[in-house]
Amino acid sequence: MDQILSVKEKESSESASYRLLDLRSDIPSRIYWSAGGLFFIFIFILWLFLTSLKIVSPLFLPGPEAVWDEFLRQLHEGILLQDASASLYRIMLGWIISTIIAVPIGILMGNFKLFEGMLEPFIDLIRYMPAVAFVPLTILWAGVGNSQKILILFIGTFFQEVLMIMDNVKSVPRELIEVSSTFGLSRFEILRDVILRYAMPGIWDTFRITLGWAWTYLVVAELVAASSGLGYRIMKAQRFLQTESIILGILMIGLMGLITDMIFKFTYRKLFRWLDGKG
Amino acid sequence: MDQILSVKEKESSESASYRLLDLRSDIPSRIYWSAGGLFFIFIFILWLFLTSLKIVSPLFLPGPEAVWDEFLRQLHEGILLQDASASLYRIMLGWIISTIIAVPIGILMGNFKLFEGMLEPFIDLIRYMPAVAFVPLTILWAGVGNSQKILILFIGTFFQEVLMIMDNVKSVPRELIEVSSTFGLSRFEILRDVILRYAMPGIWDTFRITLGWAWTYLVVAELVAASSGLGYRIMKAQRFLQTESIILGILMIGLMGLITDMIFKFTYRKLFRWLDGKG
Amino acid sequence: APAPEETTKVRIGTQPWIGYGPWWIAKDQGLFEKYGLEAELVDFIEDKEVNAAFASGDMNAANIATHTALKLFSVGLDLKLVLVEDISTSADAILVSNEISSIADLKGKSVAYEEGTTSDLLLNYALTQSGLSLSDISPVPMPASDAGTTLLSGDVQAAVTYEPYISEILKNNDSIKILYKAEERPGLISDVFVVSAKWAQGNEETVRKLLQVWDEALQYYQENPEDARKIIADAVGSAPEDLVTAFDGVQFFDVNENQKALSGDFLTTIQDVAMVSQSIGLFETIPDFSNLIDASYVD
Amino acid sequence: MDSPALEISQLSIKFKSNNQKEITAVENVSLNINSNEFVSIIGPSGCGKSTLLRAAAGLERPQFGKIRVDGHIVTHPGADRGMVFQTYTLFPWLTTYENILFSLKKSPLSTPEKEALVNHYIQMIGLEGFENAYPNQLSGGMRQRVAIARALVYQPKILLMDEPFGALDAQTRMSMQELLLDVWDQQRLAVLFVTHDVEEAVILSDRIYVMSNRPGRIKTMIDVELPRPRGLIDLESSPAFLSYKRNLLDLIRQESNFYQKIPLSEKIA
Amino acid sequence: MDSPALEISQLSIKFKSNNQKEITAVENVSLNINSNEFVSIIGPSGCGKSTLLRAAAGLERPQFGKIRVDGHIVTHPGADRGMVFQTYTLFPWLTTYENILFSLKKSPLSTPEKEALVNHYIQMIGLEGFENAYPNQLSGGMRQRVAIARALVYQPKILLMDEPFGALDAQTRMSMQELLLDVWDQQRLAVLFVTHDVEEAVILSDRIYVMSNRPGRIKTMIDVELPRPRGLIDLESSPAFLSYKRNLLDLIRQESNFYQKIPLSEKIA
Ligand SMILES: Nc1ncnc2c1ncn2[C@@H]1O[C@H](COP(=O)(O)OP(=O)(O)OP(=O)(O)O)[C@@H](O)[C@H]1O
Ligand SMILES: Nc1ncnc2c1ncn2[C@@H]1O[C@H](COP(=O)(O)OP(=O)(O)OP(=O)(O)O)[C@@H](O)[C@H]1O
Ligand SMILES: [Mg+2]
Ligand SMILES: [Mg+2]
Repeated sequence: MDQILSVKEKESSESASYRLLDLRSDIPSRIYWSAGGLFFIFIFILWLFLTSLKIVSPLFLPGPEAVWDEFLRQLHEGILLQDASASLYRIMLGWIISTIIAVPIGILMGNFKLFEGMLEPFIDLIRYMPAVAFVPLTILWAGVGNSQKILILFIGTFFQEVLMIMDNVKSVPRELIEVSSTFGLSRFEILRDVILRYAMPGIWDTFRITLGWAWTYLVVAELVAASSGLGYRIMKAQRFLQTESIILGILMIGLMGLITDMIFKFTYRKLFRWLDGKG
Repeated sequence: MDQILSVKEKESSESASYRLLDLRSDIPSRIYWSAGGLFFIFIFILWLFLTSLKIVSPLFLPGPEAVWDEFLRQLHEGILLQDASASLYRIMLGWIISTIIAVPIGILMGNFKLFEGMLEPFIDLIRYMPAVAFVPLTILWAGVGNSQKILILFIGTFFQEVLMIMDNVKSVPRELIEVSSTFGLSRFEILRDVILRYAMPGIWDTFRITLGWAWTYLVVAELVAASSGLGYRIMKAQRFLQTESIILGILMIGLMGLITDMIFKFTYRKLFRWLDGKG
Repeated sequence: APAPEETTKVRIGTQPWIGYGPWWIAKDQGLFEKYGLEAELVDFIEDKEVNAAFASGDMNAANIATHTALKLFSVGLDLKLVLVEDISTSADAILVSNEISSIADLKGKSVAYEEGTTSDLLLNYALTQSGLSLSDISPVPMPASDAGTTLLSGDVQAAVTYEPYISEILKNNDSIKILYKAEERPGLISDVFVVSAKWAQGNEETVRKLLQVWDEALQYYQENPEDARKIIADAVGSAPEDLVTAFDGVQFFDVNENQKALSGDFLTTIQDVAMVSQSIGLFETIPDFSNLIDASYVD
Repeated sequence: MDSPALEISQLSIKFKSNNQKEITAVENVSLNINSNEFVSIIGPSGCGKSTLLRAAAGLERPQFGKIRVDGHIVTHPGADRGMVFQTYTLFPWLTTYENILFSLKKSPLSTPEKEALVNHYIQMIGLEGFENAYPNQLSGGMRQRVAIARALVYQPKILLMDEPFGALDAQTRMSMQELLLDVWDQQRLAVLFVTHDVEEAVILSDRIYVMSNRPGRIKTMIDVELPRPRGLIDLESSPAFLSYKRNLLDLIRQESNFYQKIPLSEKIA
Repeated sequence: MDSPALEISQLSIKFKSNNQKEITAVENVSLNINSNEFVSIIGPSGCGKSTLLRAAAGLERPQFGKIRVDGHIVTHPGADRGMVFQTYTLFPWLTTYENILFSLKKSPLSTPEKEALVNHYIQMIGLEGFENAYPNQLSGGMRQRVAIARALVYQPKILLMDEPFGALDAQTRMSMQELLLDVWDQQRLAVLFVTHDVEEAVILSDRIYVMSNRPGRIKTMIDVELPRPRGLIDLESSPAFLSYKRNLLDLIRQESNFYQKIPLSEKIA
């Protein structure tokens, strides 16, 4: 007994080091999360170090305290909240419109080879076109109001989204469709009750990813005739070389993107409990 | 016999219509490809119609013939080739540098939870940040030479690429790793000879997709201090209000993106014949 | 002016340029309302965006540089130049690092500037005056907003840009100085107020009122310089003390001065601008500008 | 009603493979099944068993020949034929209860009737207490039971089963066989059952068709004349059972026997 | 050399499930295997058979107890133990030949020796002509043969096999069993064989451990005293064989028998 216990102890202490370095092995979530935290702290200290020792001029990279002051200022003046909400509104609207159109088309393309053959080559060509280049054209087409900004966000997300939803729909196993047809279901019923239900988690993930991309197009969208918005604030700061305001804006966009991302991840777990059989 | 033949005929004629409208059914590749061709022709005719009947002013949307003339002019003057090759060079360099760094980091993150935990939250935050907003900062950091353009392309692709490569690496079935370890292979050998080999097709696909994204960042990259390049040409045309040159530039970028995409798709089929067992 | 019963809506495209400052004064002081106008000042960041917006018909009027007006006219846009707003004296300039002392020194140096803009004009004009051309320097095209930054980072030896960037750059670094200013050819860099011809037809009264607003705002500027400059600085997103040199670098034109200019001086200026514009490739042949200018509103 | 429940005549099915070569999966197969008859098909892997069953379900279109159910030519899948697939085909987002209810979507029954029916079958497959479990929470055997209940609940006349017990362990398999025989007996179903397990075929069937390697044809037909009801454990040591089994094994071994004894070389031993 | 080839003592293995509950997969299992002994483990699905085998291979770390190979405690996978997995584990980018050669990577043999060895095994598993085929071009049975050759070619002392024939059809399965017995006999291997097929266990083994439902413990051990070599077809009708089989089936049925006969309600019949 004594001997066995000692083996057990040896094993468990050894297993701790083993685990960290082993291919694909799980590590305690404590370590997992603190690694992430430590990395953020590391980056922060590096930033502090580079700026406070004047290794980099503040014009090139302002220190964290300058960005923090700018944050407080914008927060205090109410600009920050106003910008964030204006941007969020545009992002959501652009993304929702893109989604409303992309979902049915993606479903058609995923289910019917005819539509896939018809639209895929065209979308393949278009999706590499740069949204920035469309800015003057969108002004000509949609004026300078919110609709122009939303059009840019639409161009930035729609084409990728359609292709991704097509792939989601294609991932439904053929057998599930076949078994439904043996119950006498019509094509429409199969589409609604089987294909869409099965593809939903994948589509939800596509929503998360495309909404994230929409954030990266925000600055381009708010290039023109905006008077608020995080992207607008960045453009404006560029004019006056207010690097701390640029950095703040970039951080804010990253953060907003991360938050919307996390909301989708969270609802995913709530909505699709059946995926890991947790009921 | 007579009766059976007639049944056969009935079936086959019926099956043609059946196929086009049936969920997920394959259609003859002839129909598949011509649907795509017809759609392009449809778009072209729509374009011709809108412009030649002056429903849309040429300043908003120039006709195909104007774009074609512009194409011939730029081709004749040698600008087009020069632009395309300058852009291609930048895209390739930016993408290659991004790839060289993304591949090892993605592999580390995919294999070791420790690295995943350390880097993923950080990358998640950064990847939603807009590349355009980094333009002034990149000038300060990298000057105005090609390195600045490449830095922008890098920022646009790197973070997404790392996460995708991580996922590719994670897709290797645990059993393949385990079986290799029973042959007495070291961790490094398993990484090189099993994990990478298995993940290679996925990684190749990631290459294709990220290179495509690099094209969408071209205009942003060539915003500053470029004197050639498709993105530069578009920016310049925007200032001079030459819509036909803008459209030509956008089309060229779309086309170049499509071509690089197709090259990767083609080499994929050649490199990974084992995937569909064609030897 | 008599208080009107109903208001007319006008959309005016502007950029954060102090030369367009009187419009913000008008906004701040309620001058538009006074004349029964409901004006919306739509703020753009780059020329090309104002151009596109004006071309699309989304703007009834726009504040643009003279050469831009020529360019828009040359591509067939139906617009009327109704007012010269300001000319730049030192608000557009070529900035250099200390070791360069003359335009001739630019030979072989890299120069950052935005193509197709006032900077392009100024640079070309300056080079031509010294017997040089673009091929003698190494051009580094980029948005005017980035040109100064680039000079600061040491990647170029010269940058052509305008206010408020000039002030920002000079404030940040004393190894940089002004080499050449727009006043060397007065009017070369100037701004005008254009209206859509289609819209103006039937809205003649509104155009006239707009010019009266401009005049009155300008008067306010002259009478309350402190206050007026603060309004403008706020609008362009800067602090008044940062813009002192900028304000000194522009010379505004009121309606009276326009009466003279639009029927004399400015016509020759336009020809000069057109020539330099042509040399930078803005258009291939110089069009007939007789239909562009409509001096009837300043009479 | 003289026509058989399911009648397959001169059926041939070809596929195009990746490299455009034609593969004949099923060639000139004819067979009949009467109602309340239990018929099995055995044959080596890849011989076309699944393809044949899928054609009967209306999921593959024959190049030649025809399939009749109660005298009517089959062109589409229909609720007169229930199918249990080789792989798990439960809807992962539905619970046990909902999965079974799902197949009653097109049934004219009232809601309470449907509910009673579903509950009856849940009881029969022994999954009371698992009504609200999702497929991911069930073991392989449990999932296959739900799939069978789902195919039975809408009362098809013909049940098509494609190696339904292939992935189950021995004991679960035996219970499933008993369950199936009881249902078949009580509902007077016509069953077409695909398996590659010789013993299973003998235990369950009235008739066994042996298919040959590709192209899949019918090689032999054997009538199993063992008395019913068959007690599974007692059956296995009965001489009649053993002779059927041996007979079938022999037939099957002719089809494919790759292994030749080779002495290991000196170097290795 | 007195210590057994493989010695498992008081082994317990627990897992954390998704919702952080502990699952005991293997509890207090002890068993020994001598070289040239063929030992099988049977038990219901999910009882921990694979987990036990993986622990023996060094792929799972036990919470308690120890595993010894030739007297040395096992901590990592090693080339002294070959493993054939339940699922296909061929490297899809390597041909038959390359797959088998792959497992010789760490072998001290010269290249010509390796080649001879690989060719020998290819011949033995009857895959001459398929040397350059990729796994995707092989049938399930062929793939499993390659996997076995790959586990044998580097001459491990112990062969761990996790339901290797589970997915094969009857005839391929029989050939594989013959192949395995021959190799085992010639190479004097210690084999630990997991199956849920009672018949297979009796045919192959010297000794059979029956595992109980979760938590997986050893319920019974049965010595199979049938003479070797065992002719597979003749064996199956021998009374001794049948009595072993029946005995095991009885043991297994005690473990799980979900099915209770229920008469169908009036409404349905
Ligand atoms: N959709 C298809 N396209 C091309 N070939 C197919 C298709 N379906 C089946 N085949 C081929 O037809 C043949 C018969 O396949 P089938 O699935 O009917 O065999 P099976 O007897 O059910 O085999 P198993 O016992 O492994 O399930 C195989 O060679 C298979 O590769
Ligand atoms: N990595 C793991 N994490 C959590 N639980 C696991 C893990 N591996 C196995 N289990 C659980 O341990 C139990 C035993 O699993 P194991 O795979 O050993 O069963 P088995 O006897 O091989 O079953 P089968 O016959 O189906 O292959 C099961 O309940 C399984 O869910
Ligand atoms: Mg099958
Ligand atoms: Mg197992």
